[in-house]
Amino acid sequence: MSTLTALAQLEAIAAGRAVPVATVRHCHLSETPLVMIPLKLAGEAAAPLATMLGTDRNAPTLLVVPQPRNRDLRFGYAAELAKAVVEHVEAERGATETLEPSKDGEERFRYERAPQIIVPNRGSVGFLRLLGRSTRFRSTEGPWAVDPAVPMLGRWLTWFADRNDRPGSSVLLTLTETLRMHWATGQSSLEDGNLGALMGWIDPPEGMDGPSAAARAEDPVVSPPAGPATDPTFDNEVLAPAIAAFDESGGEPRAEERIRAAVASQLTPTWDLAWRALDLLRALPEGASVPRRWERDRDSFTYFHREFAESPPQAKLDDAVRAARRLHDLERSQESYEAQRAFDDPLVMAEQRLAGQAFGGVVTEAEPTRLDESGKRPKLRPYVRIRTEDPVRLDEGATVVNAARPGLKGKVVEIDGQDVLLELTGGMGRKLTPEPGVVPEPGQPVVFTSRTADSWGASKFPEREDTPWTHGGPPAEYEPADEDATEVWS
Amino acid sequence: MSTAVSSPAVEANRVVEAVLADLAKDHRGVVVDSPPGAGKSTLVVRAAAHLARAGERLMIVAQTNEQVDDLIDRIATDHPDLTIGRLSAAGYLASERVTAHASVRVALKADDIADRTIVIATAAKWATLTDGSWPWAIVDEAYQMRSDMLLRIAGRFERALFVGDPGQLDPFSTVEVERWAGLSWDPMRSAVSVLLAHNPGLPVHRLPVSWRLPASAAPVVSQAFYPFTGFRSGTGPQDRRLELGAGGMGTSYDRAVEEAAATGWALYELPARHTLRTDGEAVQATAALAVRMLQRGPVAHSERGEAPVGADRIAVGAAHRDQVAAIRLALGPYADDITVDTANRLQGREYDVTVVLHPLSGRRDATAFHLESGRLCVLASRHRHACLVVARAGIPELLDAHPSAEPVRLGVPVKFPDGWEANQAVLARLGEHRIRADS
Amino acid sequence: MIRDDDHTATDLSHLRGGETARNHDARTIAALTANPGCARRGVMDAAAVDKDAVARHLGFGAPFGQSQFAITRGNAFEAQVKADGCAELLALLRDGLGLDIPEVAYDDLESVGTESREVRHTRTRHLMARALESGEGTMFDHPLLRLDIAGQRAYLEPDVIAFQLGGRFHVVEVKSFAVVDGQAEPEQVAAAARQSAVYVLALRELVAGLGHDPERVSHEVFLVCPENFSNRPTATPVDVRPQLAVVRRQLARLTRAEDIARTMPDGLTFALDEGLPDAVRAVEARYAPECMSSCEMALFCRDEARACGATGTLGRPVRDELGGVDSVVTALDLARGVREPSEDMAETAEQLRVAARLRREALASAPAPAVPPRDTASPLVGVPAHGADVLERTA
Amino acid sequence: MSGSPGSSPDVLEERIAELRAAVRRAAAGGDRETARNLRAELRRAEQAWDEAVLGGDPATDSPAPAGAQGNVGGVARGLVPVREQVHQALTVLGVPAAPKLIGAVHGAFFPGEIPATRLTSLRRDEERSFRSAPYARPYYLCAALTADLLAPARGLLTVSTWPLRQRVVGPLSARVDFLTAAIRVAERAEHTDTGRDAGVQRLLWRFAATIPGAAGGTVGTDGAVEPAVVAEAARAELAVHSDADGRDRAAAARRAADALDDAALLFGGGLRVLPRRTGTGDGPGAGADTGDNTTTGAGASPGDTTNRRRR
Repeated sequence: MSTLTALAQLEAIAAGRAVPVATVRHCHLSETPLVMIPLKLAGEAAAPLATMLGTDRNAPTLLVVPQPRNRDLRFGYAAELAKAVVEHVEAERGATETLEPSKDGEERFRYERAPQIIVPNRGSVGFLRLLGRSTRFRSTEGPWAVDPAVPMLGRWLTWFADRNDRPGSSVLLTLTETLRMHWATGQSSLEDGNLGALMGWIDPPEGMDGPSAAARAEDPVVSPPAGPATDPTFDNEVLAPAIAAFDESGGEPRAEERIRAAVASQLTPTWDLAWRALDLLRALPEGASVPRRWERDRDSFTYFHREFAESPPQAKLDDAVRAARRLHDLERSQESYEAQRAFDDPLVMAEQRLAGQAFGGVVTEAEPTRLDESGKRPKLRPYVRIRTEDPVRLDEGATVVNAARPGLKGKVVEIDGQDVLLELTGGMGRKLTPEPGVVPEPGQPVVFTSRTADSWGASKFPEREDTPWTHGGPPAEYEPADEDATEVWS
Repeated sequence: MSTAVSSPAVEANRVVEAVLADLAKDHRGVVVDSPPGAGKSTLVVRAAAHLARAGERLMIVAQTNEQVDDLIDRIATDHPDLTIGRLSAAGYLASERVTAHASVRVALKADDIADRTIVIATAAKWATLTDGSWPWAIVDEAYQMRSDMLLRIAGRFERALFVGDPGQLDPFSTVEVERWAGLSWDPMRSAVSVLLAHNPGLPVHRLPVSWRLPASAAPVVSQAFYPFTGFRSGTGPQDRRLELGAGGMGTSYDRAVEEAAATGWALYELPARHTLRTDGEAVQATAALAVRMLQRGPVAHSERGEAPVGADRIAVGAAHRDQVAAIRLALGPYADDITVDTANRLQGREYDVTVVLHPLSGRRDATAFHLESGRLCVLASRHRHACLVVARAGIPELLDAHPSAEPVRLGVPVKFPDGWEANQAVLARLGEHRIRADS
Repeated sequence: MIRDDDHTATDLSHLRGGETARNHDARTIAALTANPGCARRGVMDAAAVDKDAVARHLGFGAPFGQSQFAITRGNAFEAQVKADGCAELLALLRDGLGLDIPEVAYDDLESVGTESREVRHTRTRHLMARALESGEGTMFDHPLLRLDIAGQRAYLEPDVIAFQLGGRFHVVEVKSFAVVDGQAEPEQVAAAARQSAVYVLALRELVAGLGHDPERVSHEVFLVCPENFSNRPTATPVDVRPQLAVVRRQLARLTRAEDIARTMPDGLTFALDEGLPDAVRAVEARYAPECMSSCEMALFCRDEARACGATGTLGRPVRDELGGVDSVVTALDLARGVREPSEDMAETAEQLRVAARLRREALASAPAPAVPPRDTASPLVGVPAHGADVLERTA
Repeated sequence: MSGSPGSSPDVLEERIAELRAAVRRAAAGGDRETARNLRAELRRAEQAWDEAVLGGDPATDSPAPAGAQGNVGGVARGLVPVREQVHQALTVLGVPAAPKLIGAVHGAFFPGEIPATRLTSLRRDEERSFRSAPYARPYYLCAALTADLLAPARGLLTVSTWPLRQRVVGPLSARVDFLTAAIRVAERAEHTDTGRDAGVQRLLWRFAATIPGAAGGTVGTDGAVEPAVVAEAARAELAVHSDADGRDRAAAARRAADALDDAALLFGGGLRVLPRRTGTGDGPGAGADTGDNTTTGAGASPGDTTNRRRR
């Protein structure tokens, strides 16, 4: 939260509809994303009730468990869901690029594309994660055998959910969070968590404004929640009688049909909203760093896909080394994601300017050929004076880079009221005169920031089998246990 | 058995002896909890010399370059016969405190100082080493080190002494991840907490006496932040005195300075108001109090004798970096000599007088950040003589309105003290030393 | 129901205006302790006003309600854990805490042959007294406890078990949310911890009243939940000391409600009549979005706060960023520079003006894209057409 | 009112959607009366839709009796009266038992199921019958009595012909009876050679899971529980508790015999409020327990009903 976003929210109230807080799209959007809207049975950890999914907005697939407490029906559903997800994964691979071999001579590949799943909200991610956890250890043989697709589903869902933890990853996106990154509404973050209300502010239906559209979206009878939880009155008044009738009829198709119809009525509005939200996001121009981040997603996908057959299911818990590595990766991703967004988007950079960590203004004076001759050899050190209205909170000597061209580096020499004098130190070529057009000229608007885009290098960690005594020593290897296969599914 | 309560020095020494004795036993690790100013560095220096003289090569892990240099200076001064190697990263410029000692050699690579009895570096530097092993390590400020850092350096030593202050700020991360909550090896927990979770049998000692905090401060800090362990002041009420050499003009600043000099505490209270973090009035008052203290020619009388309190013995602390920047600006030329910093950076440092901008001053709502007990603990325990706190009125009401209703994660040990309780306790005490700002 | 003969000096029951008092239970008491300094809620709670009925009468009924699937699951799990003299719980306690084999005594404190709370409470006291003195008894189901809430006596009928181990009592709370790989939803655990803290407090008062050390009721409670995706129970210890401290402090604060009530106009009550809106508005609220999850009045207060353009409706972090400015209009005027800030707002105003300028500049540099036209083909709501593509069977 | 079988599916769908919305609003608003009426109307509309769209056959659509999960066991439900079924199960168990256990035992060893809904009212029916014509039946299904207050223990059923000490429950009795039940079930499984039946296995598992040593060595082969092992383990633990429990029960039974009239002996005396107060306002247990509170008897006013919260 910043004053800038707070102000945007006030503007949204005044305008009666959402206002932008980003000028570019900061996530990748696939041509054919798999939109998934899962529902679960209330009171259970991860008992699926239904999922509406598909890559074609006009042809959703509806999977329903007519009696969520029946194990066979649940696993039948899981197998169907698995087929849909795995099919999407396989379809979204594209050609395989061969990259330069790694330093130790290993061959490296990258798939041209990667799958993308879109869900309505954070709760859906949590649910998919639990669904992944509850299916990936299932045995495909023995007395409790399940369809081979079921554990595959579990492993893929786990990969998607883990990837979602990573700042800047786009393989599993939640619509509420993605929309909030690009628009501010006149309601609190709590209310923005309701996809219908959020979309009501961003894109109110004809004849309505943001507040009235949001109010309508808060009535669960008119606007079903986006899941994974269903509305209690729907459960009590519609779903429960339908399931009871299904039980009584001994699983008659038409009783099942009634359940499907009831569940579809809860999912269809969200389905439509989700595609509409994607339209809105797609209309934004893509941020400059988005392809680079998507490349990391493709790398992760390529690796996971290629190793899939040879690897065991992901562990239930990270061991000490895995946890430390993962945290390190996440922190590095976070750092570079934040920096990249600011360089991609002047509205995000404005946050840094407001905080005094960056400043923008117009060049008033420039000495593009100034040399520093104090050392053995003269160095090119142009001076640039910038007039800014920003509240600069930088110390003299601070290192800054140009927002438009991060290669251009400089040092704050002095700050005198609204004037900042910079000494440029790098990114101007190797000669003693700068490349033409590199040193900003008087009259030119510029932005410099003290936050750089360079991410710190990867750190070293011990091998798993070298886990030190301070952390309990090497952990035991995972052995598949009957318990994992039998574990009653809620 | 003596009937009287033993003197602080005797009591403290008994604990140190016990720690040194434990080093000779078969424990893989020994933990020493040290409240503010309880002689942690002294213990590290003593333990280092003790181990070195027993013929052990040892490594010392500190958290910042500043701390590394401080330790080098102290060890080299007290024990000039011990050879010391300082491992450093490429951009490091050896400070005078380091270069002044002939026994110290600075190197980028461990191989270049393999002959040294003691090798010191920051944790980050140690983590770049992939081989080499020392029979002993001393890990300083171990509660401020994250457990993932310990994981990366633990392969370098066989046994270790961990020293730190459990009451100060916990390590933090820039990402919010819950997946490890409750795991005994959660990488976000402190090194000590993970160490003890996996090695519950390790001896844990507590240094019982704060040599820094005066008799006026030790009980407050002890009750608020160390409710279950506690400590006492090494000096009595008469041992420390802050005299003001110059007269005042009767302003509220003067009265606050006088109250602090006389009692060790002052709460400079501004009228209640909700403000931005960089509340101009509060920033102004904080800077003015520091300057006024200096102008009043303070002289510190203590067990160390009599000494004038210069600008270098005064520090100003705040919660946020923008507050620090604003206060520096308000101090003008004084900012060159008076230390102004955030709680995070003031950890482990000591001054005669501190001026603190209360983290909750002017806030409409209290967040977990502002309620974190460690933050207030650091700010309220840096001084040898007096601490002046600047705050807007209304903090008790603010606290009342924000009962802590934090989510609870299974398996995560409850953090004590609760920041909310600690804040109430400190405020109750400060309320007795309140000076209202002139309006 | 709070019995009328239990009135004390700080009674605010007249504020109910003859309406039925709300029955306090651990959940409502725990909710009291999460009150963010709201006078309205404080007074209504202290007077045991049925806030749900009030909100409904005002046309802002709270959308709280539970799915029968969740209720059924909760009841079934609890019944299962407690079945056959708590056989499953016993197995957990034996495995996890090394409870001795002879320790199997089970007393159902509800079995007194009457619904009377006094009788049941007396029996609870009696058996607890015996247990404290002789160590007799292991599991005590359905204790009926008492706690003073703002000077009024409230009965608590926890579905918990007080369990004695080594001379100390522990509260055992059965909840039906899952513990997966040792982790559970932190909000749900927090709610359970707050409720348990209320029971611990009430048990401690009972123990102290019997002349024993209240510390014999442990701050460590046991949360019994389904493990992973099964119905197998698992017990996890939870340290409720922080929650205890908050509950204690907040209960002590409740008596202040009396002072607030005194400022209400004479004769005003929360009776469900035409005077209700005035009565409710007479006591100031402190709305924050968090209220939505804990207070039945939240929708009314939100509407009120929005109507007067309070920045608090956007959430605490937003309000915090706006410094002291409470009103949306004022903040916007300051940002646009059309209002001269008072001295105390000068800094906020400056910050807002800079923010407004930076937003303007940034947006000017990259105009927002046109919103694509709505796909008119897809209907927004309604019962889907049966037999359409949507229903194409795949499962 | 629409919803008549003649309406078109489209009209019906619209009607169903309206009714669903209306029911949900009424339920959410706490208006139970309206919700009930609307709900009935909704069911009619849904029925009509089924018929119109799916070509329903009303004859096969009549709601089956509650509790039917497909007709397990299939035979002649209703031929054996419920009280007879319960008696059979209790005779196998030989100890006071809760409806759930009774149902499980009956399901494991006898054909047919006991409808769960009938069990809740059973004890009340039996009491009414006894009071109108005492001892007219050969046995009554009656309450277990708590050892201290001689009040009816919640949720436990016994048989009137059992010795009183078997029908009284003290603090240890829940465990003792559970272990005894385990032994008796295991023995019956062995005698009748039904140990491998699915229903019996489920029942045995339930016991084995919470008796130390009862599941030992059985898991991993074919996952089955051995009746003999269960019985053995239960006997071992029972030996720890049975003496103390026996003493408690015998003493309480003596007190009950002295203090209670016939009806109270079967259905509980103590402080139970009967349609007319029968002078048993203070049971012996309560008499000993004045504590600091003298309002014990007064508390039993009929109006003071609880309003228990259920999760």
